[in-house]
Amino acid sequence: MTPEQVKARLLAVCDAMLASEERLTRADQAIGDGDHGVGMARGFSAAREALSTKPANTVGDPFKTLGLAILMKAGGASGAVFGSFFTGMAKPLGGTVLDAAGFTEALKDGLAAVQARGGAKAGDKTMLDALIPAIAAAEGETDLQAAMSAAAAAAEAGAAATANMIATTGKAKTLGERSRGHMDPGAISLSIILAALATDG
Amino acid sequence: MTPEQVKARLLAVCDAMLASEERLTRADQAIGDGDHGVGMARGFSAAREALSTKPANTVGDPFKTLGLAILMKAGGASGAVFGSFFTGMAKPLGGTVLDAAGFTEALKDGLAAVQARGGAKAGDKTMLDALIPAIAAAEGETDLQAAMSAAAAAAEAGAAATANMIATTGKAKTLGERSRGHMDPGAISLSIILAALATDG
Amino acid sequence: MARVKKIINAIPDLVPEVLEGLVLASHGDLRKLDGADAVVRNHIPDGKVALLIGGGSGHEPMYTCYVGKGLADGSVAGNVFAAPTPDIVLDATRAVNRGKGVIFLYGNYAGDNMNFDIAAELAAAEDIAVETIRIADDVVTPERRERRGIGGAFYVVKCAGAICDETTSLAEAAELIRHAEASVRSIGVAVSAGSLPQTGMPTFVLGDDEIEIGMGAHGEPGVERRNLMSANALAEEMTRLVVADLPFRTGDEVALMLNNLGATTMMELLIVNRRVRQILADLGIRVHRSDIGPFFTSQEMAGFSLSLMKLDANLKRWLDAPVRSPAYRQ
Amino acid sequence: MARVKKIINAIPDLVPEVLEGLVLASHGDLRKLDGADAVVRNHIPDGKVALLIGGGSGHEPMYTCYVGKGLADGSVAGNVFAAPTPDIVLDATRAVNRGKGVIFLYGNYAGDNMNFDIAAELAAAEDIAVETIRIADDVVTPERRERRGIGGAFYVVKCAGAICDETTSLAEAAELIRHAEASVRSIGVAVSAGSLPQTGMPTFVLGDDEIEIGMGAHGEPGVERRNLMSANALAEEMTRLVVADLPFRTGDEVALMLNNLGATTMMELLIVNRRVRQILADLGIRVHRSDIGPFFTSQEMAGFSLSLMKLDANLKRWLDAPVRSPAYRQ
Ligand SMILES: Nc1ncnc2c1ncn2[C@@H]1O[C@H](COP(=O)(O)OP(=O)(O)O)[C@@H](O)[C@H]1O
Ligand SMILES: Nc1ncnc2c1ncn2[C@@H]1O[C@H](COP(=O)(O)OP(=O)(O)O)[C@@H](O)[C@H]1O
Ligand SMILES: [Mg+2]
Ligand SMILES: [Mg+2]
Ligand SMILES: [Mg+2]
Ligand SMILES: [Mg+2]
Repeated sequence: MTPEQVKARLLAVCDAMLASEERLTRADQAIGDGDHGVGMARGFSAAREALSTKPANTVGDPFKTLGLAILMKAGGASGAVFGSFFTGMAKPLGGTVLDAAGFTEALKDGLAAVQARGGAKAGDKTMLDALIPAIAAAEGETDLQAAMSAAAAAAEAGAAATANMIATTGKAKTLGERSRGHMDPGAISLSIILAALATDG
Repeated sequence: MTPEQVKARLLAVCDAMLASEERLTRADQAIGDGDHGVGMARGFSAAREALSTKPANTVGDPFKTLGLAILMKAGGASGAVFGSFFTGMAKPLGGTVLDAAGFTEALKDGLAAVQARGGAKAGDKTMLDALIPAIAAAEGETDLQAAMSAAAAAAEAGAAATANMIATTGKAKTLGERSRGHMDPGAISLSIILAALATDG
Repeated sequence: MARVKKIINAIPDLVPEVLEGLVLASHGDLRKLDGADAVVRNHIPDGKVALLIGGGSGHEPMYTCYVGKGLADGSVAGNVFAAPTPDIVLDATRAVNRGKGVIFLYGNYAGDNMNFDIAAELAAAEDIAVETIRIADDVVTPERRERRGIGGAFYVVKCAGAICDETTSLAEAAELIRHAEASVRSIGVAVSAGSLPQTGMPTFVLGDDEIEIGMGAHGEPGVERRNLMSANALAEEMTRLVVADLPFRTGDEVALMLNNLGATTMMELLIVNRRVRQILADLGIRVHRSDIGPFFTSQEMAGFSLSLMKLDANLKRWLDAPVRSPAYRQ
Repeated sequence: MARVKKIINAIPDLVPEVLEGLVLASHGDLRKLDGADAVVRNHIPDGKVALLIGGGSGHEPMYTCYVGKGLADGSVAGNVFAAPTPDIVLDATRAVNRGKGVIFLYGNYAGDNMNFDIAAELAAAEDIAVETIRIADDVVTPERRERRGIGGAFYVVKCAGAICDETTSLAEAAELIRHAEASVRSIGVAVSAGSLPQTGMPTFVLGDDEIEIGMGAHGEPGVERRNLMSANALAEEMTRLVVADLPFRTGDEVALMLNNLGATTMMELLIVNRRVRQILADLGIRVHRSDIGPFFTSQEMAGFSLSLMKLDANLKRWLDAPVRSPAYRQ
């Protein structure tokens, strides 16, 4: 993929996230404070605008542009988490071609950035529980499109599995045991993001 | 009636009022702030104690003792109103015999004291609407017991008639139009007081 | 309907325990009178005109928490929403009198008027001179004499405290306090009811979407029941009613109070403040100071009152004079 | 369930309108940054170590109303109960910096920590030195590092304001503020829920007779749900948990705060104060000052938090230093 192709996919990610605002609101109302949809909408609409205007010289540039906009505009815990995720992904992508290995590398750097930022770990009922299986699934693939599709499928399964977990981090901690039975809002967001990224539109 | 007989009747008034606390509470809850029963109980139990210990040299003395105790201990609007009523009644009763004329005179002075204190008039939905008809009824009688009984009957009818009035004074003003359909708590109190006073126990 | 949960002990101990807690929060400035629900300052200068305030409990910090240096010398507390009895007022009158007489300053309610008047007569019999000033700032009732005392009472108490510190004549102090009282206008709005701790029941009921503009501190009727409206629309209506009453005019300088009746948030009051200030600016009315917070509450009633005090050089000096009390320092 | 009625305008304007109302109430002391939900002082002395506080909105007067002389130099406001974004924190950091660097002081919550940290990194890239202090006074969580910031935050902000006025080194100021922060312990109790203005819905549900000791400012879990108990019993349990934590000992001198979470009455807090003071007296712990009122609210949540700060000569001086802010004068 070229920098322009990556940019096009990330614009589609923005559209997918904006279209999911209500679903994310409902998910956060169930176990958090109900602001995840609003925050993500704020972040991804700022990101959409930034992507449309900023140049993409490397395949990492669009990820960085997206990440910075979310970091700056989304607010809440998820603004920092998803912003750090995308700026983290940008780091290894200094070249002009995105391949399967680069994609997997980028996901790993995104994971590292999120963990450095927030200190959460697998099983805490966060977006990490969608991200970690996505990385594992991408790792086996040599074709970029196949890697993206595998990551998306694994993220969706991972997000579904968060319903059985108890929140231990962030505002959802509010509910403790009461959070069981509901999927984590941030994990849902990550699965929507990876699904849109994998869609050859 | 002698001063000692008056005192005995007023002790009976105290008992009757103390026994009516719940009824008065409910009446004030319906159209006021619900504290009339508590306030009257506070006042009449202090009055009971004062009556038992203070000497009664004139037929006015027990009225004055009762009135001062209520003035000092009942609180709220009704403490001032009923306290002034009884201390007002004491004024013309400097002698040692209570007769029908003296009783009627005392009720009139009680009325004057209440009006001087509170400025309410007939039809404002207060204890005055039981007191004013009571005075009119006593006025025709020459026998003390008959005057007392007539006053009591008229007060009861007057209190019943307050149900059709709209409160314009004091806390029951809170409800305005909403006060219609409920008897005035203070008018109920006055009818209880005059009934007990008229009871040859 | 479920009882409103209150953090209290036995009901008969309610008011005395509140006063004991207040005295402890005063760090030696105040004491409670023995056997009477009244608090007084420990150090009232000799020859000072004494200031006694009070009324029913349940509106804290008004009145009892406003005793201290630069404020009142004493306060008497009735039961919740009930006037105090004359014996307590008399006890407190004796305790605060320093030979120059005592100002009785309180809200204009039938029960309070009668009980304080009786105490004034009893005090007169003991040769203690008393001057009475009734606070009647609520613009809702047409006749000034019949108006209720609401949030603006804080401004009158604040000025009265300063006046009694600088004046040594009872009559002069009373005249100056009457001027302060006559300079304040207020209106309230109720959004949801507070409850009586004795019963745990709300003192009135508003519909799910209803508010009442002009409702009094105990649920007395206001101007009219209305549907919940925007903060801006509400600010406009309330400001209009208050400004028209004195009336306040272009060039006037005022103090502006937004008094939290209990459960309304500071966010809401600041949003209202924004619009009120825009309106006053449009009218050419300058705001010298703002007081936003709980000054005169009605248990956990939601809603607020808006007060304006028309200022002159004296009123400004009195409002801004330093004070120290458990509820208010400046 | 009926929506809780709030006096507001359009939801997207909520926070900016609150800040505009606040600026108007500051009478020239504060200004709002253009296009950012942050307020800063108009007159920050050159060479001063700057103090920036902030967090989610909805806890007013905390944080935004505590900007002013002797308090913070600026405050950033997120949406209700949501951390502010790094760009706003960065804007405010630039606006308050007077060349000596900026202290970030805020409550220890995941969202705030991450967003302030990002801003600190961005500030470092612009050569603005930043020191971060997270307030973690709530004794409920066993690990100090994971504790939440609740009512005691006011004492830390108050001391930090005084410290930044008398110290000219960023590192020294940070060290002194860390000492202040380490000296405060708090616990809350929730009696009924507050609601989010965005949704009008309560943020949690308690049974008709239930309270939760230790519940956090957004409804985070506490020690346990209990039946409503007497004020005395509640005061005993909460005081015990706070005293045992530092621990506070015989001979200690403390500041005592009873912070109204929103809809609790001053009567209730004074009744609690009475019992807390008795217990502290029994333990030989002296109370230097009392602060009773709404300092850190959670919308119209009913309940309160109890905080103790262990004092030394410095902390006393800093707590008692004069301040002027829209919500607090002393
Ligand atoms: N430390 C963390 N690491 C990873 N993800 C996190 C962390 N904290 C929160 N999240 C994610 O953020 C989501 C909540 O986002 P949002 O509701 O926007 O923020 P807030 O919790 O501040 O209201 C959670 O569902 C979770 O997936
Ligand atoms: N000005 C008045 N004149 C005569 N009676 C009055 C007056 N004001 C109040 N009352 C009587 O007092 C009663 C209310 O007493 P109570 O409930 O004890 O006092 P409050 O109104 O202070 O709560 C009313 O029912 C009325 O009969
Ligand atoms: Mg959320
Ligand atoms: Mg009553
Ligand atoms: Mg009453
Ligand atoms: Mg949030």
